[in-house]
Amino acid sequence: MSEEQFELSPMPVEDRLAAEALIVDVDGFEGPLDLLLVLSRTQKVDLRKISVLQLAEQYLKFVDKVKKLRIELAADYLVMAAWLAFLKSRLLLPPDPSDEGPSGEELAAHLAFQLERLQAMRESAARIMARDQLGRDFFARGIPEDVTRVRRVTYTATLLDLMQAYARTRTKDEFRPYTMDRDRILTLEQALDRMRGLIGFAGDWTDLSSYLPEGWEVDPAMRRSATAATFAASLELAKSGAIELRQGEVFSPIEIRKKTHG
Amino acid sequence: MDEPIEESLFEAPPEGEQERMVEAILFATAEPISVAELNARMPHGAEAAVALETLRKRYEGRGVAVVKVGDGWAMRTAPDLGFLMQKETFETRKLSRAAIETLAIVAYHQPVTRAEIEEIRGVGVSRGTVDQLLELEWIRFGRRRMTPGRPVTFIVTPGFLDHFGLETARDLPGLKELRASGLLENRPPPGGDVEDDDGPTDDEQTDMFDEGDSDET
Amino acid sequence: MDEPIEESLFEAPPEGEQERMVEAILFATAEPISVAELNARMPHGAEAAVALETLRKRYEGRGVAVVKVGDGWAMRTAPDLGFLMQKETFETRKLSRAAIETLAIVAYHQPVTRAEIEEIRGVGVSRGTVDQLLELEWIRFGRRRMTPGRPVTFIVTPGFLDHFGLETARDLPGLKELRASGLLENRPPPGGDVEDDDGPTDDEQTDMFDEGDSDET
Repeated sequence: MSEEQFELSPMPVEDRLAAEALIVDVDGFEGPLDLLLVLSRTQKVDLRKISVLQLAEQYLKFVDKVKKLRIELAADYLVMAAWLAFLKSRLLLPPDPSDEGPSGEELAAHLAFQLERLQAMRESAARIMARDQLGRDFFARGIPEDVTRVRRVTYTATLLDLMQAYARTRTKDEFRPYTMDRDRILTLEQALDRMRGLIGFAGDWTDLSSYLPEGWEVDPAMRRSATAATFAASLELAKSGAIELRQGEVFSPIEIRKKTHG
Repeated sequence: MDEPIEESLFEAPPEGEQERMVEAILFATAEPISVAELNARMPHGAEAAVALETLRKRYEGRGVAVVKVGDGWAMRTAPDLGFLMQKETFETRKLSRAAIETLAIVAYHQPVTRAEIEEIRGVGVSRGTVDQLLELEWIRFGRRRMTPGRPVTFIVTPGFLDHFGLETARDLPGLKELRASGLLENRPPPGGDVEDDDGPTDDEQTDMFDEGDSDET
Repeated sequence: MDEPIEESLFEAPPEGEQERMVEAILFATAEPISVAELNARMPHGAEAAVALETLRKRYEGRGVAVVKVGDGWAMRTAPDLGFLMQKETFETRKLSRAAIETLAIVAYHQPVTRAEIEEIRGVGVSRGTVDQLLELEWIRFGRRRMTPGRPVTFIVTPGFLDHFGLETARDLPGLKELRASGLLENRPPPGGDVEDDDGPTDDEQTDMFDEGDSDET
């Protein structure tokens, strides 16, 4: 059935057996490229000097043979067969100057490159796996000692935290309902009143957000209002020379402190 | 791979090689290993005991040591380097609300008993909170109160003053100032209020601070 | 325990001591450990890199060796003594041919997308194959490719280097020859295909390869 093939590349017995085994093994191939690589070995030349035309013919014959044996071939094998048939015609026919696509030689060169690359990766994989391996040829420490993690925590609090905490405990009874009763908008006047009283204790740079009134920090809407009002109030106070403002960079916390005179 | 073993049927490996072998085995084994077991693993004719002794000497004064553990031998980090097996991480955290409130009450009311702190806060004060403040060395024990039960009192420490940039606890703004500043809402508590009883008046408070100060000297 | 660390703010420990310390830390740890981490664990002022070099020389020809793995350092038994360790050997799951080839492709072509792996192998890469390699921690996700679809890329890990005794990915067998022969180039099929878009240019790839190493710091 494959006399033609024999004419093309006379095969010794073992190669013929191998070719027959190919058919039986068709599911064992990892796709058309893998099959092409196996077929190319029958050419017994360096992959760089491979005849793609010959390879295309080998592949097409193989596919024919498999079809005759009524073995179902996966679609990608058939796609490759169609493509190789196209390539074969390109390689055989003289180039058509009106044709814009890549030439047969270019396509063939790329296929050869793909085969060579796949082969190179297979060899590299084998070389990697042949290396000495951890846990097989060389070993890590059998009794690793645990590293204990010592966590050192520093606690911080500012004077303002302290005062607010005290105020919170001293005003607990009346304080909560007081803020709850309030409208959820903090006015500039309210913020200004509050800041004027507090600023006396702000000798150091303090984050503006710590001046938000108690109970306004959590609810986003209230927090927004309080932040805006407090910020506006701090601008007022800066304008009147009572405080200084600073901000390290865009979007970083705004800090204020009492302006020292003299 | 089998070769060295087969060879060894005829000749034991040189001593230097035996020492390397013991070294590799001790390093890689998960448990201390006995001399008998070492011999069993090494090529025929090897004498693990001898190699072991050379190896032990070689590691004397090094960062690891060959030590006997029960019937077996193992390699261990030199005891004086144990501190290297720690990884320190530093974290800065805000004091918890309970802790900062307790601290504030001690600062404003010192010397103050735990019962008084609880009364002012209106909730119990956990042992952990007090311990944390003691550990931070922001509060310490003051004199015992001369009342039934002789409860201990707490006062703030020089470390506290230092952290908060205060010269004395008296520099803390008083209630009046807090009120004026809006931190303390100036609204008289509704009639016959508990707080008047358990909190000292401003005057009382000043007295207490004096006491606190003299305590610390 | 704090003392050695505090003292060291003024003076680094003598070189011999530093070597002992590096020895102890490397001995105690199964995973490779970076110079930065060594320095962090050692007293202030110590220079692990210098001590490492002395230590590496000291262990030359011994049963265990100081080896470089990516940006880390580790101690490993000498490969020629593997035969003594049969007891320690545990059977690694047999990798499929697809997995081994995929691993090699990631190693030599990293960072590489799944589409590129499939293009090289000429077949689809199953999810299980990639998962197996991820699970072994031999490959991991790299940066996304800045091409349409922003596909993820795969790169090999320090664990891969450690397992196969490679200092860096540049030490992969035959890497130079493969590069020289152009087999690691991403060569688009003639006729301008879609694949043009998701393949990196050669320059990018080479950069990323080198960067991959420094990435591991």
